[in-house]
Amino acid sequence: MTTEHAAPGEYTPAEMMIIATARQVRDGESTIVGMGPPLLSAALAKYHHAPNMWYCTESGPLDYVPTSRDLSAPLGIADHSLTEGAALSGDMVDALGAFVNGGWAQSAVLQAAQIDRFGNLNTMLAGTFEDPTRRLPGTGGNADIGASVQRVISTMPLETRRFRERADFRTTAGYIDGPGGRAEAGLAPQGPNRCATTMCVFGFDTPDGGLTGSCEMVLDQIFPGVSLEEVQAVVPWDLKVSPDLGYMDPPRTEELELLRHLDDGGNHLRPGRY
Amino acid sequence: MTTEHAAPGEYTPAEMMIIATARQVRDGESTIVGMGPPLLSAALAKYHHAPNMWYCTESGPLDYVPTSRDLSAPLGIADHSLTEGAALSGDMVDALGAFVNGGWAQSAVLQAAQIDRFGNLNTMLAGTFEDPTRRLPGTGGNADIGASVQRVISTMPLETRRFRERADFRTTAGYIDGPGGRAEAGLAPQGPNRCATTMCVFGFDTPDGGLTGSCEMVLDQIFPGVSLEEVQAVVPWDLKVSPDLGYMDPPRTEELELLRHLDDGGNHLRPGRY
Amino acid sequence: MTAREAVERFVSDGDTIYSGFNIISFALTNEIIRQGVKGLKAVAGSVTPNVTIMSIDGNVDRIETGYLSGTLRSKPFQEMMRDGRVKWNDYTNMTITLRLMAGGLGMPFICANSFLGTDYLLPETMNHSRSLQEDRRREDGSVAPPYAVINSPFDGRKALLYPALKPDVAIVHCQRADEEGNVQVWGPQADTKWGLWSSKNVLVTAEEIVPRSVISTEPHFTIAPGFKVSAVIHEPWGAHPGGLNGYYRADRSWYELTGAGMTTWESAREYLDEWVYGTEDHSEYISRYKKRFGEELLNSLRVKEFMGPEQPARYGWR
Amino acid sequence: MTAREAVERFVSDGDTIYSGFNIISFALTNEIIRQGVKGLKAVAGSVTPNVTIMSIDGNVDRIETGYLSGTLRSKPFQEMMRDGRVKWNDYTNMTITLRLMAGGLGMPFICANSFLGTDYLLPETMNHSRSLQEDRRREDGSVAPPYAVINSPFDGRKALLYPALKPDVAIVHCQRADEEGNVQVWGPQADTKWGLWSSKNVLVTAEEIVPRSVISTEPHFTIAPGFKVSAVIHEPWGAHPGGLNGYYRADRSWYELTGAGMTTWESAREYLDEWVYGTEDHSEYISRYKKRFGEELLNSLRVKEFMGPEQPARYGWR
Repeated sequence: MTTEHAAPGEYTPAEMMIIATARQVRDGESTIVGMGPPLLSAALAKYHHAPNMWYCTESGPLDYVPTSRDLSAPLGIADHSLTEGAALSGDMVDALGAFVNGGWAQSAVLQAAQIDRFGNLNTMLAGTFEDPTRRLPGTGGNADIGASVQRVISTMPLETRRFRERADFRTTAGYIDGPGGRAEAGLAPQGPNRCATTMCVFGFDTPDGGLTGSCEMVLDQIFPGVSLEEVQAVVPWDLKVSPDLGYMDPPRTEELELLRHLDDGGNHLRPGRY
Repeated sequence: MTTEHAAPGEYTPAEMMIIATARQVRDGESTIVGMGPPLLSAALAKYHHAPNMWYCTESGPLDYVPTSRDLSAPLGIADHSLTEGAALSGDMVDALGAFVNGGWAQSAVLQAAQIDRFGNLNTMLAGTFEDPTRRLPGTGGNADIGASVQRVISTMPLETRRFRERADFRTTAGYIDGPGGRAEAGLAPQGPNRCATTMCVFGFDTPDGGLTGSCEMVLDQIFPGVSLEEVQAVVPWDLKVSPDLGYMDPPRTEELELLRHLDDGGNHLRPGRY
Repeated sequence: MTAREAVERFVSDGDTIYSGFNIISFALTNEIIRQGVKGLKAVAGSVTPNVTIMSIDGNVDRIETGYLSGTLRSKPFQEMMRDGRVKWNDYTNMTITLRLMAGGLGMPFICANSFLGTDYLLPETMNHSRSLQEDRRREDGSVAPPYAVINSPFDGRKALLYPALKPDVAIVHCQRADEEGNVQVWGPQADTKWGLWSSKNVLVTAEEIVPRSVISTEPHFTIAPGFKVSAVIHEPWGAHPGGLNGYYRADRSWYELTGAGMTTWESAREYLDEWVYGTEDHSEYISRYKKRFGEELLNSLRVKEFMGPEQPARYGWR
Repeated sequence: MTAREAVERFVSDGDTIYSGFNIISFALTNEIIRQGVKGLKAVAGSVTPNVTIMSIDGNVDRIETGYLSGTLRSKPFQEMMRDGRVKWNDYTNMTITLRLMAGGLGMPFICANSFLGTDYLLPETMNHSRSLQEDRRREDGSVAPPYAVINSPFDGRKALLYPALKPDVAIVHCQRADEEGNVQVWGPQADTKWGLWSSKNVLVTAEEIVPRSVISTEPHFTIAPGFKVSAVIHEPWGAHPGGLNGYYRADRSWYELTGAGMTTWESAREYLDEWVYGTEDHSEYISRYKKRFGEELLNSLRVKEFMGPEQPARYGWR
């Protein structure tokens, strides 16, 4: 494996976010992949280091294995190319019901508009319910997935409007109000696991699968050229920092090339989008 | 259409029962067909006078349209030949769930071990629950079907052990204890509609779809060579008789020939079985 | 039957209409707009731009969905969602699909964990001022909740119930159907099957009408049998500008070329006037496309590479 | 993996086992008997003669099903059902299938009207002396009901709930699978799909092992994906004496020829000794068949006429 890395300025923060998200995807895992950057991140992971991850989307295709002649990531979760090489072509009951809610999705890659201190996601609205500053598309499958999947990887740019002490609206259960929150709500204890952004990757303080620990987001890895203070300046609460805080490697040249190929001229990463 | 009829002694009571059952099946209706004599009766109806009935069974095949070169009735509700010419090959959720429980089966043909005054069926046991004289196979799909289908045709030999004032065990809801019984139980008012036997055909006193009337079984048609008294001697309660009591035509020659062909040497009507 | 006859006969003001997440009949969408049907409630796992289009003139004024897919780029639609001209309650992709399944299976409600621990369970969410409270009003005047938590009678644990959905009418485009109305679909199916089974009337546009024997030799592709289907209309390109697996790709330039994105009231108006009210039917719509943008552009959408079975499964029983 | 290894690894005493209404793996059934697994609970829409066979030596001693299909001709089985050596609660074809579906979908329970107005709702039926009360005992010592009526929180009407079923292990025979465990089935499917999705471990015997590309070019036939499947074993004639759509018909003379009908204790013993304990594995079982009855009789079961697609559906997206 080459270890040639891209130099600063040769990639965008959005590209680093996708690459950092892809790096959270493990080979051999069955993964439910959400709309937007997750489709691209998971495709990158599959081609780059996780050829045996089971790439599944909620409209029904399970285990998408694209042929290499058409290296572009699916545009949506019902993109017809998802049937390419798939092991199973079913419907939403199969994908979100049997696969996700039935407990067979080992991980998930999701985007959201907001995340909060305890990993709750928001894809519903900004502002208040009666007077939203912006109505968002809604939860899609995020709420379904967050309720059932034990290793949720979320991805979004690191921005103060997105990182909230409490999400404006909790669309998708993280650890809710902290330890014991999920159990009290009637959910299995383990919730979100990682959040990859444009500046860093967060983990969660859940040493025991959500049963103990503060269940708060914890800064885990910082990207090249980003300082701890810069991250802390964005996050509006007293951010926990991992005692093993690390620095993430910049994109490898091959990751970056592959990503750009998969994005096929900006399908996902149109300038100004992230 | 030929009107040539078989003479007395040229057919068995069991054959007459199958033919009488088939005559209750209407062209153009979507019908759920149960194990045993119903499979044969419905096949006879489809070939004889109801080419456009939708012949469906609970294991998943909907709208079985057999090719004429292999004129034998399916042996079981999951007989692989049911896929022959079918419009849809699905599973039990499709057949009993969507088709039957969803309200799209206009009629049903069912066998049972017992029927009672109010049309409740029993396929569970003879005797009492704690000390059965005979354990029967259970309800299969009968209870599912009886709860949802608005025109249930049952079929069984006319015998005192089968016709009970109250079924030994009510596996399948008819009109339960009489008028209003179904509504009180939480079911739609219309329940069983016909019962075809070896001696006669019964209807039900439900002038208004189960909302009014006594909801009792009513003798409707008697078979050739059978007297009213003979029927009354078998039925252990004070049997209502239709003011329009009729006599059913004997089997037409073509019905009988077709039936024997479909039964393929006694698949269903082995001597001594009914 | 033509699309016009089907909509005249089977779509009424105030109906609940299922138009899915995938394989959308734009042919029927446009006909509903042409006929000026009003006050529809749109339900689907995700609603798509055809629902935005139907909202501009009030064909659709209520929505129950999990996701507004590609609809929010429309300022008019955003405006109507905010000021209450369009009313809505939110669910999820799965829970709407399960609600349709429950409707299709004759169940009153169905379980799903999806909203446990979220703000969807707050009373102010369930009954916000633009929500569908009126649709949930019971005979005694009280308002049924959009979902409800109970304790399981089996293990006492919390269970979240969602009520069944039974639309009045479903519209869908499919790859092929026969004269009896047997509908076949392949590719990602999302909520389609249960959208069709749960609806009282099912209106289908089909890319191809095929003999029954084509259906019967691949009966596993049938998602709705003939007795479940009210009308089948032969409508080539019936999903355009959406795509159809095995036939054509989505027309991604369409929304910008024509204003179908409804981004402003003006562009929405222009689009509707030219492409919907300005065409008699889908066949004229496609003719106009060819005239305006050239047949080549349309043909460039056609699928050129196919995937057929490597070792076809064969049925056999004798 | 061999059937022996799969049963050793994935089937334990006391497990709940799904073996379906249709496409039964007699190969795995026989291996379970050979290994003397005890105290299994069999669940399926309908249980079939393979469950009778597994009941004789106590491999199966509990049953939850809708129908005893072809099993009651066995006097030993009848006797054990009566004297409590086999315990049981009855459901229906649909409600067991829906309970498996609920298990597969992660729901605690599911609705169905089926038992409204019947004697199944009598307390003496639910908890009769040979019923599975012990399996339903809660931590606090009380016994959960096998199904329960509640009032709907939406419209107040009666709703009958059935608890989810989540078997420990499922056994099934299929037409074809690949090395990754993707399982394909066609023909009447009854409860199979949800039997597989609801079970923790899925053991599959396959008539053919095919390359992934065969699976991927007809992905609509896959009823369980590889990550859901614990073991796939290549086992030609693995459904014998049952049939397999597209491969062979059921062997209707088998039960009388060999005593597999278990009509008496003696014939049951003889059958087990010769055909199960007396064979090492399914391959030896088939060899013995050929020796005893001739290869021609076996071959006469093979399907000779096939139904292939008249106009094969083709996927395509570019």
